[in-house]
Formats: sequence, structure tokens, C-alpha cells
Amino acid sequence: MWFEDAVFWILAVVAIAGSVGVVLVRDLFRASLLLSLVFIAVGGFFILMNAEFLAVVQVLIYVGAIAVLFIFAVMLTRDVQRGNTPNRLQVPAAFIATLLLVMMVATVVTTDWTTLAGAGLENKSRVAQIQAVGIPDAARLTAAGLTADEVTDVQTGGLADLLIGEFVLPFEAVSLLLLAAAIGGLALARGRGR
Amino acid sequence: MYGLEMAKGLLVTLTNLMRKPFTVAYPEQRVRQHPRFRGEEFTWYEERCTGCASCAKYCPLGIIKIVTSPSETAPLQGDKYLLETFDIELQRCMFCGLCVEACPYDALFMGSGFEEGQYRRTDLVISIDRLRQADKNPSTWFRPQLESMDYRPGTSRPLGWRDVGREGWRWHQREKAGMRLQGRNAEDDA
Amino acid sequence: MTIRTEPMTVNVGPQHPSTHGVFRVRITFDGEDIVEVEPVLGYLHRGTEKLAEERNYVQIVTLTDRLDYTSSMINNQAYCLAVEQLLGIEPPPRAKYLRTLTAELQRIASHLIAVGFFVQELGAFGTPLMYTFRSRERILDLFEMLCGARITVSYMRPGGVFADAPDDFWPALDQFLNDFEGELAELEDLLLNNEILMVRTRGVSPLPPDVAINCSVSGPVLRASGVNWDWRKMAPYDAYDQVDFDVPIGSSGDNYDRFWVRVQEVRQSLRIVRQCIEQIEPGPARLELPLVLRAAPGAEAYGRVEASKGELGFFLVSDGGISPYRCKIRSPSLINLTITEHLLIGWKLADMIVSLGSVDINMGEVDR
Amino acid sequence: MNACVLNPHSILGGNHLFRFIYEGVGQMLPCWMAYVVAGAAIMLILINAVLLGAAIVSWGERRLLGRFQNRVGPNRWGPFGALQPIADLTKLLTKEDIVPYGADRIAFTIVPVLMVASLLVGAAVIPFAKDVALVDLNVGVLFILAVSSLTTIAIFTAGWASNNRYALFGAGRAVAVLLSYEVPVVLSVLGVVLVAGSMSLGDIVVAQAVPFFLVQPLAFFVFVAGMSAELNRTPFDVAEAESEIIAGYHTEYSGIKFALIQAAEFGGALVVSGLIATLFLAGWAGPVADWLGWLWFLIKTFIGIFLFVWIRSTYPRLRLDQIMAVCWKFLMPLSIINLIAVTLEVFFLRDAHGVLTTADLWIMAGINIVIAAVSIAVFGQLIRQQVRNSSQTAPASRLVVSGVSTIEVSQGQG
Repeated sequence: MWFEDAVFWILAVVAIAGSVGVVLVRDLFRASLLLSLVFIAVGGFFILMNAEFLAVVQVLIYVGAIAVLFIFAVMLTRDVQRGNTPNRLQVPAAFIATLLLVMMVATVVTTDWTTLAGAGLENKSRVAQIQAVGIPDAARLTAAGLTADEVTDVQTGGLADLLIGEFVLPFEAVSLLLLAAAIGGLALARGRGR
Repeated sequence: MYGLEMAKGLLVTLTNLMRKPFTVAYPEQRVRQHPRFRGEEFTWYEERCTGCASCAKYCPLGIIKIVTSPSETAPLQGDKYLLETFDIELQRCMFCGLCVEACPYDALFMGSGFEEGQYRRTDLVISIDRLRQADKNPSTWFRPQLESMDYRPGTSRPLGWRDVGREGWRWHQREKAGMRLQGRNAEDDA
Repeated sequence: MTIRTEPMTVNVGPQHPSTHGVFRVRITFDGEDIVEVEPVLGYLHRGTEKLAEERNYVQIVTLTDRLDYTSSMINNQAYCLAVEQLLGIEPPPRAKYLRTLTAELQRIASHLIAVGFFVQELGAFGTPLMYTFRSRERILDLFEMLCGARITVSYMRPGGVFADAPDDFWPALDQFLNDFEGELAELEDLLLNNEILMVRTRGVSPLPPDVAINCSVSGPVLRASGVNWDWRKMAPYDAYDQVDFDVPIGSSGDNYDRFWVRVQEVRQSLRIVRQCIEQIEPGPARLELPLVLRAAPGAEAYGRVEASKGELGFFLVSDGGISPYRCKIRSPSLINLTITEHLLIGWKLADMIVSLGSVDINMGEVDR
Repeated sequence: MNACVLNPHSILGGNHLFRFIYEGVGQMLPCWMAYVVAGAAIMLILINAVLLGAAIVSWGERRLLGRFQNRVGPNRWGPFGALQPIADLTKLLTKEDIVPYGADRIAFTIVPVLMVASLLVGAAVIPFAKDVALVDLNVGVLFILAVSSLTTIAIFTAGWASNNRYALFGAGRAVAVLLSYEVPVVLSVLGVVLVAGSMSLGDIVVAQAVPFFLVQPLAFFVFVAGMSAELNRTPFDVAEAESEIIAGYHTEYSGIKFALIQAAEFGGALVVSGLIATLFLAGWAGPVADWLGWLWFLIKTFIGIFLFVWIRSTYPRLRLDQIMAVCWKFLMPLSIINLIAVTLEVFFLRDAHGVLTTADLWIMAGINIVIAAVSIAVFGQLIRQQVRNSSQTAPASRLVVSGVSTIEVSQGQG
């Protein structure tokens, strides 16, 4: 649909320009503001894909919490306007970033995105159907005989199923990490003074 | 129980919500003004004033300016001076009323009004003409004789110079400080 | 491991909603904790003491109105006591009672302001302040009845009060006292045991009695620290030796105690006012004195009262002229400010405002 | 005639008004243009409704506060002073728009826009009558929370960009409060979502055969407390504590920017009251006549606003650390208790299709009210204990009859 395409391109331009801005802008504070703009744009992508739940959670967590933490951290650093001066960590940082990029590109390229064959889906569960649909644009939805509402409902449930089922180990590992971080933060905060 | 006092506080505000407001909506309504209220515009009785400038001397701020000259009847000893200027600089006045306290002949009174806002500071000087023309609604501040006649500046009628003194008005005209004004104002004698 | 932080210096005042006028404190914060305090005074300095040397003894009464403009009656009283001591005169008994009565009414009004602003600074959105001002307004009405002005009263004169109370004053006073009982009870319901107020003020900025004495603070601040010191009991002036009242004493000297002592003093002042109404007898209210007073050359006098904020004293030296050679004002607010550092350092920004409010300073008096 | 037909399953498909405009305009214009026109029309309605609502709330709050304080409140312009907001706005519009020296101009400027935008978008999903919401989003509850979390960034930006230390204090405090109170609020809303079985606000209203403030009093309590913290209202208004840090993060704002920030605050009160009405007071559902839904909704919203104003007029402010303590030691356990209780009740009471009947709701209400009373009492006692220990207060003050003319306290040490 023309309109949704237009929105997609607007969001894409905003997201990419924002990300480039995050890297290039000297002022750390503005950089983190741009970062939250990118987060919102990504949320917009999720809405385009009829994944409202993910979009909302994206905004809630990334913009409402993580970006705020970024800004908080930025506020506590010196010389916000000047940004980071070149330092020794540049080389390893570039290396890791490149590595990440390669990994992501590899993932994108190797994943089989066109799973909507239509055949055999009727016998699978709704969750499996949705997973198979992948990016549910209108044409694919009609082909699979699904409505957008159903997709979102099932997506939410499917997300939960995946988190508690298949990916329970990484999920718990992440929670453990967060717990450790929280306790570490407490220890740091309490160490001073009384 | 913890939190009970907070609930009590809520109750207090709620009862106050039901009450009639304490506010007096000023231009439409007015608070009751007490007769001793030291108002802004002064009440001055030229007939009683001798131009002695006690008020000017007693003013802590020195804002009363009095210029006098000998009157035509000056040779008569004890006659009043001719008042050329009687300016009160309201902008610096603090309404302590000491000028009224100092006036020996009850010629100067605090006024009862209080709406003297002006756009220019120079307008805040009360000149002798304004004092002459103003409505005579003296405050009863430091004037027991007005209090004993139960005078209410806001509601009672304006007072003429004969009614405001400690002594009878004839005393003022004839005997005070050897003042002799016979025949000067025939109506007053009548 | 410790996190290194950077101190931040903030100017609180002279244009700040809750520094009681033009008080300025330069505060160094570590996060929200106060590490350094430097009070800066003098924004409202009008040279009252010098002005007094240029005015005669009665004119100075109008200057005293403007020292602590929330308790001008008490300022008048202190000054008149000093002048009477200087001249060696004594006002008639009715004047003494009238002075005691008006001073206590003024104490109620002043404490109402202190309590109202104290709670306002705790963050109540004006409600307690409005309630206290509602009651204070009634007191000011009574003052207007007495002397034609509400704030700058100039009611007392050396040798008595300027005039006896008008006849309709006494019924109005009775009416006020009856109404005020209810209003005070309401206020106590709203504030005295409120949990939020307790949490905010209990144990915050305590002032030990030894520090209080060494800083020579006086008034409710001193009594909140548990020191039993009240000039109305120690050296009764005017009619205070005729009336019976208690002196509320705090225990720990924290913000709550200072607040509590004030509320209790309002109750005691009510008692005094009622006794004054019973005991007052007809008679002259002012000595017959010349308009311009003169004291003997070299005479000295120190008149002091227990003002609403502490010991207020006027030290007058005469050279035989119509105005004092020297007039020194011992203003309680200024001296109570000497505990600023002790009260503030180590506490938080939010506590700072409340502590300043609990000391109840008045810049008109601090800077004179 | 190629009339455009809106896909009924698209996001705006459930909005009759949008469809009406879209199809009407679609007769004459290309479909994409009709889409834009209809969207603009809807946005116009939304903006006007919310901003006018904010104006009315600002007037109503001032009138109410006035009456609570035994005075009149704004009464000069219009009947009962009702045109006061317009006067205020005119004044603010004609004022100079100051950007302080050293401020980050761009960041400083986007803040009011961001605040109003997040408010408007959040208001879009609230159903104010039967089937009448601008968008009936199926994740409505989360959407509002997500959008309101944008305010956090806006406030922080305001505090940082103002180049003012009071603003920075305010921003730091605001962010601490907002981030902390989001947790109990979300947890308490989770209980509502569990019982209603949907995150759509429309469905939640339908599910309230018994208003949820009875079914989940704890959640109601936590939600109101948490929301008054997120709205920066007493007793949690540390971020704008006018007696401490002047006006907090918006100290430096003036003119139209200040007007927008104020609109966002009062509009926030409106939206949150609407949310409370929807989540806990059964929204547009009323005793009679579904078509009167807007009236019930307005009445219930007013109840919410009245509650906020009442609390604001009564209580002093807590300190920041005490607010944190209230959040983590009082509201947090309460919301978790509520969540656990509701989960268990839903698990045991629901029938085979996972549906709760009205009788089930009443049973839940009975159990939960008891739980609420007990747990509030218990945790209130706990937090009181904590407060007592932290202060070094001696026994309560006493009244002493004076008359002794000596100082009873030894001097020295100073």
C-alpha cells in the first residue's frame, strides 16, 4: 500500500539519519536525544509490521528507560559539549563494531525470510502460523487467512511462549545479569558515606 | 493506626470546602472599615489651620511642605498666617499619623479613603487645592471627640470644620491663641 | 569503592520563593547534600539605627514597626520599655494591660505566619497558610480597630499606648477568641500529627541546647532545644507578672519541636489574652507627656521583651537632646541566624528550606 | 466512482468517525489524500479536546483549590471566572520568549513540543463513550504507559538544556521519581489486565461488571499514588517543589513554551483521571443508557481530578528519599501482593473458557478488600518503623511550667 510505503521510507530515513547523527554529533547530550529518536523510529517499524505490542514495549523500555539512563550517564560526565576525545579504545571499538556488523549482515543474508509457502500451515498452531508469516503485510495476511488483530494477539502470546519456552535459558541469563547489575549498583551507591 | 492523622487532614480540608469563602471580592464588596482607619487622603480644615507647621515638624519623614506668608491682617498679633502651600507627598508617607497627633487645633485629620493609586509619582503629591476641595471624611484616629460622637467616616455624612474640634467652634474663631477675626466672615458669626 | 562527585555551588536567594524576603545563602551541594553554607545578609539594610539618631523619641516608634513587620506591636513594646526606662517613667496599669494584650495578639499573628510558612515550605500547597492567614486577618482587623493600621501599627507610645481601645473592640475581641479556638483546633488537626509532616521534620536539623546557648539564640528556637528561657517569666515587664501562663519546652530541638513550640505558644498566648481581658480595669491609657521628650544627658537604658522570634532589645543612649545619641537594636532574627551552618550542613536541599523556615527569620529585622 | 474502503482491521478501522470522513472525502480525492485528511481531522479533534480539557482542568483545579483553602479562586473573567485560562494563555502568548544564556537552544525548544505531543498521543486511546475512542488499540494500556514515559526524556532535556542548577535539580528528581514509580504502576495495571483479559481499554471497560476499584482496591491505591507521583503532584511533587527549587525543570521557561508545559501538566491530570476512570471506575459504563456514556465518563474523570486536587490541597511534600522509600518499600510490595492475589483468584475462579462471571468478581472484591486493608496496615506499620529508626528523636515534647530563672542545661562543649 502506497501510504504505508511512504511511512516506511520516512521512518527509514529518520532512523538512518538519526543513527548517523548519533555517531557524528559531538555533543553527547544531543547524541543521546538522537538515539531515542532512532528508538522511536524503530518502534514505528514495528507498528508498520502490525506488531503493536513490540512497538509499545520498544518505546516503553528503550525510550522510557534505556535512553533516560544514557542521558543520566551523559549528564554525569564532564565536557558534554565537546564529546569524547580520541583515545586508545578506538581501535578495539572499531573492531568490535565491524564484527557486529558482519554478524548481523550474515544473519540477515542466511535467514530464510520467505517462509510463507502456504502449504502445510493449516495444520500447525496459530503461533507457528504467525511465525511463518514473518513480516505480515496485507498480501501475506490475506494469503494466510489471518487478520491483523489476530496476528498481534497471537504475536504477544507467541512472544511469551518463545521467551518461556525455547529461549528460556538466554532469558534467565539476561535476568541474572540484570540482577547482578542492580546489586552492583546498590553496592556502589552504598559504599560512600554511612 | 498509621495514616489516621492524614485522613483527619483530608476531613479538615473537606469541611473547609463546604464553608463559605473568607474572601472579600474587593471592588464589589468592601471589608468593614473601622473608624480609626488611617487612610491615605488627609482631611484638612483650612478654617482651623493656623499655619504653625507643627505637623511638618513632627513628621518623621518631613514630607509636609508648608509655605506661609503674613496675611493682610498681619499686624494684628496672633493672626493666622496666609497659607500658600500645604503639600503632602503621599509617595513617601507612611501613614503613621504623627502629624495628626501634633496638630494643636485639630485642623489635620487622617482621611478614610485608600484608593489613591496614580500613574505618575508626581500625582501623588496632595496639593493645597486638593486638600481644600476634598470631601471631609476624617478618620477618628487620635480624635476622641469624633469617637465620642460615634462618627463613622464611611457611612456618616462629611463633617464641616465646626463639628470636628475638641472645643466649640466659637472658641476656635474667637479665643484661640488670641485670634481676632471679627467681622471677617459675617455668616460664621451668625 | 567510592564514586567521586563534584560539589555544586548554588545561590539560594535573594530572589527565592522561600527565603523569607531577601535572604541569600550560598550553598555548596554534593548531590543534594549540603556541605558548605555561607549566608549573605544586607539586602534589606535601611539603617534603622542611624535613622533613629535623627528622630525624636516618639517618631522612632514608627521605625520600630518596620523592623519585624510581622510583629510590630512587640517591637513597639520593646522600644517603649526602653524609652520609659530612659526617662524613668511608668505607664498607667491600663496601658500595661493593653500592651500585654496586643503584644500577645501580635505573637499569635506572628506565630501563625511562622507556622503557615513553615508548612508551606514543607510543600503544602498553600492550604495551611491560607488557614493561618484567615485567622491572622482577624487579628489585624482588631489592630485596625485599635489604631487604624494593620501592619505598621505604631500603637504604643512612651508612657502608655496612644489611645484607649474603642468600645466595640472588646466584643470583637471576645468574638475572635471564641472563633479562634475552633480554627486553632482545626489547624492542629490538619498539621500537628500529620504523618508526612512528622516524617519530614522529626529528627531533622536538631539543635543541641549547648550549641543553642553558645550561639545565643533565643525565643522558640531556644525553647525547642529544651532550654527554659523566657523573658516574660525571667524579668516580667508590663503586665506579665499578673498573668499565669506556661512556657512550652521542646526536647530535641529538631524542626518539629520548633514548629510544635510555636503552636503551643499560640495556645498560651490565648490564655494570656483571656486573663488580660478579665483583669483590665478602667483608667488612663497614657501618661501626659510633652510632645517632644528629652532624657537626661548620659542616660542609658536597655529595654527588652520576649518577642515572637526571641529576645528583642533596644539599647538607648541619650545626650540630652530630643533624639537618642545611639540606638542599638538586638534583633532576634539576626542572632538566631548564627545557627545556620549548624542547622544546614549535612542535610538535604529539601531540609534546608524547612530548617530555615523553622528558625522563622524576618529580613526586616535581620538587616534592620 | 472509486470510493475508498478502509480495511476494517487496520489500526484506525475501528474508528467510525475516521471511516466516515475517509469514505466521504474518498469520493472526491485520491485515497491517500483522503487518509491524510481524515487523519488530520481526527488529530484536530483530539488536540482541541485535550487542550481545551486542560484549560478547563486548570480553571477547575484553581477554583477547587480556592474553595479548599476557603477562598474563591479565579472569578474575574467570564461566569465564575471560567474564561480565566484564555486570559492566562493570552498573557503567556504575549510574553517574551526567553532562551537563557548558555542554554542548548534546540533541546530547550523541543521540550514543550515533546511533552504536549506525548500527552496528545496518549489521550488518543482512551474510550470516552461506548466504542468511541480515536483509536481502540489492542495494547492500549501499555501504549499510554509507553507514551507517558516519553515525558521522562522531555523533563530531563528541559532540566539539562536550561543551564540552570535548579532546573537540573528538578530534572534529576523528576527522573528518579518517574522511573521508580513506573514499576508499581505497571504492576498494578497488570492486575487489571489479568482480570479483564485484554490490554485494550475498550475491553477493560466492558469487563468491569464490578468496577475494578472494588475488585482490586490495592491496585487502585497504588495506581493513584503512582500516577500522582508521575504527574508531579503533592505529596510527590519534588520535581517542581516551588519552595525548594523554584519550579524545577521548567524554571527557565516563559511565554508560549511555558504555556505548553502547563497545558501538558493539566492535560496530564485530565488524561490520567480519564485513565483512572477507565481502568478502575468502569469508564463509560453507567447505570442507565449507554448513549450517555460520555456523561458517566466525564463524571468519573471529574472524580479523579477532584481526588488529585483534594490530596494536593491537604498534604505537605515528602522528601526525595522518602518518596523513593514509599515507592520501593510500600507501593512495590503492595502491587506485588495485588498481582499475586489476582493471579491466584483468576486462576481458581475462571471457568473453562477463561471467563470470569460477575459473581466471581464480587468474590474477588470481597477477598481483595480484606487483603488491601491488611496489607496497607501492615506495610504502613513497617514503613513507620523505618521512619522512627532513622530519626534520632527523643521522646515527645512536653509542656513545662516555667518560673525557674536558671538555665538547666550545662554549657560548654560548643
